[in-house]
Amino acid sequence: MTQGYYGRPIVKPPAWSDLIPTYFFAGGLAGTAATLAFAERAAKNDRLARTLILGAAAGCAVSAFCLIADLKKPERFLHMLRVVKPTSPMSVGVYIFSAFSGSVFIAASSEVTGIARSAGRFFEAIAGIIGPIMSVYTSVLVGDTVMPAWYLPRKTLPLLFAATSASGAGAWGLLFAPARSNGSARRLAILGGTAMVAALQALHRELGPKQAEAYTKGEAGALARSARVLNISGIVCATLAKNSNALSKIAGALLLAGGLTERFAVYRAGCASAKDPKYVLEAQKA
Amino acid sequence: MADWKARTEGAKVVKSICPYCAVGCGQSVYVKDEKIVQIEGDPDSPISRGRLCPKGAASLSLVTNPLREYKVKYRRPFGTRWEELPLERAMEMIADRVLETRRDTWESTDGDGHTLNRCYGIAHLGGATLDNEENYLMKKLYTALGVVQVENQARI
Amino acid sequence: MGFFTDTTLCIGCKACEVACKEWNKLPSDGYEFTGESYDNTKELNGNSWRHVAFIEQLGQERDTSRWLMESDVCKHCTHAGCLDVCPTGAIIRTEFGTVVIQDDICNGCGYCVVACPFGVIGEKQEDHTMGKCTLCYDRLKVGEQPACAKACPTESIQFGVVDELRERAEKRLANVQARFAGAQLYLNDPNDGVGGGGSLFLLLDKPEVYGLPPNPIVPTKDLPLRWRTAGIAAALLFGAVVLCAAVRE
Amino acid sequence: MGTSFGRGGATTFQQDLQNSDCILIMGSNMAENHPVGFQWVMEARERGAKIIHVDPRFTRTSAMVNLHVPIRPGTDTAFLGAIIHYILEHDRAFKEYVVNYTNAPVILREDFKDTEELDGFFSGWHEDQNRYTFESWQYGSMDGAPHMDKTLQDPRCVYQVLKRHYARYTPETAAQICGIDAQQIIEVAEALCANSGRERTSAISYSVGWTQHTAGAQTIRGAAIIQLLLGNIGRPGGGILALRGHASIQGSTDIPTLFNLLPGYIPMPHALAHDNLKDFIESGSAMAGAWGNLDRYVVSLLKAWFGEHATEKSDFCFDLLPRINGDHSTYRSIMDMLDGKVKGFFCIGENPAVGSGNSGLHRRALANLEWLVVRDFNEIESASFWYDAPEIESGELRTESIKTEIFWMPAAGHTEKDGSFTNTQRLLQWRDKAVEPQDEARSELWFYYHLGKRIKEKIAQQAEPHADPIRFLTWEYPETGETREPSAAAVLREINGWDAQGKALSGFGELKADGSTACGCWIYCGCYKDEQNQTARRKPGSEQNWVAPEWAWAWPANRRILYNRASADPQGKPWSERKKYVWWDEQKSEWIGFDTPDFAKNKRPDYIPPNGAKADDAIAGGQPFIMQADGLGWIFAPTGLVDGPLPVYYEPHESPVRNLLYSQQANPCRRQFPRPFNESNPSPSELHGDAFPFVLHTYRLTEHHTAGAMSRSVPHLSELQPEFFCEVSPELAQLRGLIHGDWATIFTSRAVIEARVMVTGRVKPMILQGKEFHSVGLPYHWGSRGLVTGDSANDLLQITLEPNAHINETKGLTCDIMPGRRPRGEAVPAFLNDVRKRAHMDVVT
Repeated sequence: MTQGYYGRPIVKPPAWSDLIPTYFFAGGLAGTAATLAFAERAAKNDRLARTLILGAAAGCAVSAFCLIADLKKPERFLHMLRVVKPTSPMSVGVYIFSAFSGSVFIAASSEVTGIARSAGRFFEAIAGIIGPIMSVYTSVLVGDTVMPAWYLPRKTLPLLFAATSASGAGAWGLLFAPARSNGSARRLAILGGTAMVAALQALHRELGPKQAEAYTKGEAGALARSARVLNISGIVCATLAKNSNALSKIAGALLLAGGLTERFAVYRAGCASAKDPKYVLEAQKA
Repeated sequence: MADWKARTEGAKVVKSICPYCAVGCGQSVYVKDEKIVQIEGDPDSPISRGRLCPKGAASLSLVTNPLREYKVKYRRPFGTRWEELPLERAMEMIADRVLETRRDTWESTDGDGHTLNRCYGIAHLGGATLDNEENYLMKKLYTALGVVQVENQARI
Repeated sequence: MGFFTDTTLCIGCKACEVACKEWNKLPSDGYEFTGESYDNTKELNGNSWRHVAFIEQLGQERDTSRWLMESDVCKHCTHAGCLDVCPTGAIIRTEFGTVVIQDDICNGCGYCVVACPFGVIGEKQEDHTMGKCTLCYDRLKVGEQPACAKACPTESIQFGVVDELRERAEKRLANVQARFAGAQLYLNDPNDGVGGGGSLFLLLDKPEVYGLPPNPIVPTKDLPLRWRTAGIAAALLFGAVVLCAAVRE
Repeated sequence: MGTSFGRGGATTFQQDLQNSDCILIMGSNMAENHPVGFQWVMEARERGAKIIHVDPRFTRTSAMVNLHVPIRPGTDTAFLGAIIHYILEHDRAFKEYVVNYTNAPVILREDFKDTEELDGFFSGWHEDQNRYTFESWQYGSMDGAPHMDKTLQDPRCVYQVLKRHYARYTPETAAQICGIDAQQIIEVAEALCANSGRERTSAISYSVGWTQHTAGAQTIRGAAIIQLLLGNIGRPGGGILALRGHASIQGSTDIPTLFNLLPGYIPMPHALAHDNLKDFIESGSAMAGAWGNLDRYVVSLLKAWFGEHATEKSDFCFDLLPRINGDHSTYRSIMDMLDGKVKGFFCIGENPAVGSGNSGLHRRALANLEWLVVRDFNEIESASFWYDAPEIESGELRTESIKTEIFWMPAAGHTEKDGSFTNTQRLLQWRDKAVEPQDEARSELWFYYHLGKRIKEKIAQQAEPHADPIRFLTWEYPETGETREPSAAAVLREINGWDAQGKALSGFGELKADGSTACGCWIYCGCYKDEQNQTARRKPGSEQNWVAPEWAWAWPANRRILYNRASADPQGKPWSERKKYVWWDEQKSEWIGFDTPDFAKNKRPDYIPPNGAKADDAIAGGQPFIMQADGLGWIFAPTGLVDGPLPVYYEPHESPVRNLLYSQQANPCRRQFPRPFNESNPSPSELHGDAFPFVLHTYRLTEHHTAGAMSRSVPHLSELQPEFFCEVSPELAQLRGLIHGDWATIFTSRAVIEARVMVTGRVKPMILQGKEFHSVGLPYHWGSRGLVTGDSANDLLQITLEPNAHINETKGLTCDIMPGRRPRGEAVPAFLNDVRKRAHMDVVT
């Protein structure tokens, strides 16, 4: 029997395009990449730091494009800056993103041009500190909706977002830095990838079997399964990749793909939990 | 929402009656710059008390509907397309057709010599959304022409 | 100000839908036959701000057979998710206590769409901003009632001051309970998950039968908690990065 | 209603339904088709009145009422008969009302024979001519008062005849005919009885669910008999409300564009009966009652039309009027078009190519004209048939071979012209022009006025045979504006009429037969009283009592409840305080109350007409039905109907079952047009009577308007009901393999169409005479043009007419249905040939 009103959604799935999960991925990667860049700079590993700060810049560029292009009225992007709304994670996020990406761009420009190096380093440090917030705030953004698959995993969703970001940043290092200097990236990739797999399991537990179906069934489920294969393969490769440029690159590519796929899986799970009214009804059972 | 002001503000209100069913709901027609900007229920009407059904509520869309046409169209016998025809010319041609058919199909008496005095070759079918005054002129003109097959929606 | 929609009086004529579209100049939302009783509007969205739901409950016993009809609309929640999350300030609470999207400020980010526990908001075809019932804010400004309430032939849609409507709704419920099985009020409780609606409903069956959430909760209710857990996750992430950088093999 | 009470209009007004204690809605889907009027039913319901809906379908009306009874389409007469049976059997009539205000005590002639005696026929039947002669139905004595037995005991009095006539209409028998439980009939009957009498009143409202049947007029008569027996006519909360579907459909019968009437229900002169004005008036006027003054109405009408030429010497130009000599209804005209006798056709705001029964036949008729004028907002199907009719698609008609010359002309909308509509409660309401029509769009008033002017000019210039009626016709109306629009107010003033000095008349009482007054429609006389357009009066309803007499103007004489003298007892006192309306004030010596009394204002309740009194003077003070010659409500109708003085149940023309009550299957007087493309599906007792096993009925939806010209062009309405669908029960769906949301093909021997399938529990199978039967419901709004398109349900229908009103039977015919889409193109005629062959109808005669 169909539930609710002719099986029609009770809440509306996002009217967003795939630019938004892409943004979640790119923004998350950028955030953690900046933090690792900052840490590596402190550890005097300039080679890796350079790769990572440029990675953060690339992530920010993709993010900015995604954010603006997805607006139904892109020319009105600046309307976001009319107000500061603490109740709106998107409003807060716009300022986080602005501060973060501004810092990243200054740091990256300085890195590339060699101009104003100390200022560059200063903003790299700022970006490195904001980075984790940049990586995780999107979990608040999606959590603050009525999509049961996003709303309900209050504890585990931020962890999943953090793990995916860590894996992504590490993977970026694996992919674009030489094996001899990518050690911390490799460790972060392995840690992040493993955490991602674990966090998803925890998220399923937090949701319970009925709500977890949003993540395990349908397109979201298929994406999640692919992500899992990619991630585990990536972790294995990364573990074996010590000092191997080729394996590093393969591991990086696998984990990047795995992280992106994971983001889409989460996104689709949110949509699925809106489209079928059973999730809302289950969640709101008296 | 650049303009928060109701577009009926300052409009002229013309009192009307809904053209759909026979409940006879009162309508207020809001006119600005010779254009109708809104039609809604007339709260003064003791029958409808300002309310309207979906059709009545759509009356503005009815009189401005996207399929509405404002020029005479003419299809000649055996023609395969519509042609343009000025209104005055159309009126002239219709008057000629009426008189010609009237001459051709006039019946003075029936077979037994009873008076008929009529034109049998013309018939009329009218909708029931026509005004009393219109029905009156129609019936008057047709009767003078001898046309008896004057009918309307009521029969249908 | 708000609505009290009394479904015991609704004849399913859809005058509210049409009156709303005529006044607000909303386009038609496609010509698609759904087969879902007489409902071809399907849902509230950016182009349809009133939606009449039809539920056929026709068993073998003719006596218990009924055909429920309900005109749905934006709830103008006391705690409005859409308003909370709107990043541009396009969504405001007006002097009438209603929740309105200003279409010249809205940039179409769509966050309000996913923050509404009732699935009310959608994209407006005409200008790609987000749209929903304004409770005819422009009409209220000149002392007119909303177009839907004015048109409703049977006073199923009543417009007024929310507190008075609440009282009226309670009275009405007491009056019809004996006549209509399953009669219940919806969104009349200021202590519910959205702080009570600016639109109240008298329903004849469970809310979900009409496609309404049984226990709607404004998503921002958990916001502080979410920021806290996100903060912890961010700290962990920072720690992990530092750890990975610190460990030298 | 004209026959039963004297006037062909609703006896009450919509707002008064709020005072009803019980409302029976039957043959009408009021909530869907008159939603705003339905508010008054809801008011009554909320005040505790019992609301009953008797209708084949479970509609939005049924959803709102206390009791829904789903009868088989076309069996209303049997259902109402069972209620009459119940009232008589249990002696529940309102005796004091019945004895004094109805013709129940009248003693009938010895040679009158009822259907009880002649198995379904009354006396006077002529088998060879398929018609009745009416002598034996007349009252026993018409010299002076008819013979009466006020004890109602005489076996030949109407009451006793009625009792015998309805003896066989037991709830049990009717239940078998209608496909319901006897208990349901008893519940309805009991509700009506319990809510009638001195203290309480019940109302009945109906619509085309009654009229579009071969027993249409007799069904309404059934309701009239119930309301007279229960004493509900002329009283607040009582009455019979005919719900009309179009803004001015009442107006278009009052000022008729109907072949058999002149304005104000004056009959058209008949070739065989009316040689001159004197003949005409003598045969048409009654000794007593308002029709006693027919001469005044006719002469004033002729004065209005022929002005100075209408003199006593010229017999007031009576001879210039054309004569009818049979049926000239629109269906007859269609047949004459097909036969080439009618050559020119005006189709004005009407869409027969979709809206008329057997629309395919109408389209073929249009394709056989010499010229056609279509006036509408949009290019409707009746204007586009020559290139997009289904018959073009099937190859049966070819554009290049259609000779019809077509003038399509843009019409002005209701906001673009002044004028009045007469609504369902006889209320004339004026509309003011809001804006000028665009471009070449013009009002019909403009069109006919200027057409008339041109024709007059042409005739003045050239010798024209039979020119006098046109030459003499008064045709002077003030013109305004650039378009030279004639003044609608001036036309309304002519309808109202004027006296010898040219002053507007105040009421039809002022009309004269000597040619000193002119009046275009006597029943509308008074609508321009005191030179004021009374129809434009707009005193807000909130500032008046519920009758709102100062809002617009109702005919006759601004009366809102007709025959309201009956709201008082014979002595002139209200029957009860609760139901007082109009009563005799002894001190003022006049009738007073909430409404204009429908009675001579100063006629005492105990007035007895002197010998030789005429017209209204011949009506006694205790006789409320002032239009009838006897002043009484007619339970038995001695004249006025061609198919019987009492209602008789016959099966619809096409039916799945045999008539249980009489061996006569269908109304013997119904008018048939057997010809190709108008074949009848066989019915039981005929061979292969089960070839079309399902009952078909057509209807309307709230979201659309009739043939769709005024709704399929409107986006906000089209989206609400975008596609043509058929409603079937889950049982029929299973039987025929129909899938919800998919397509079905529906066919009769005339046509085949397709529709989306709506399987719904709102439709239930019927048990008739122990067997299960199914129905297929079709809303008929779609056609080939508009924002949303679809096949036309009316294509399926057949033309067979009710004999009194010449209205087509559109509900309760038979059909068949199968899953999937219909054949297309040339496969259509082949398919239909096959269908007819299978039904053994291959020989068309």
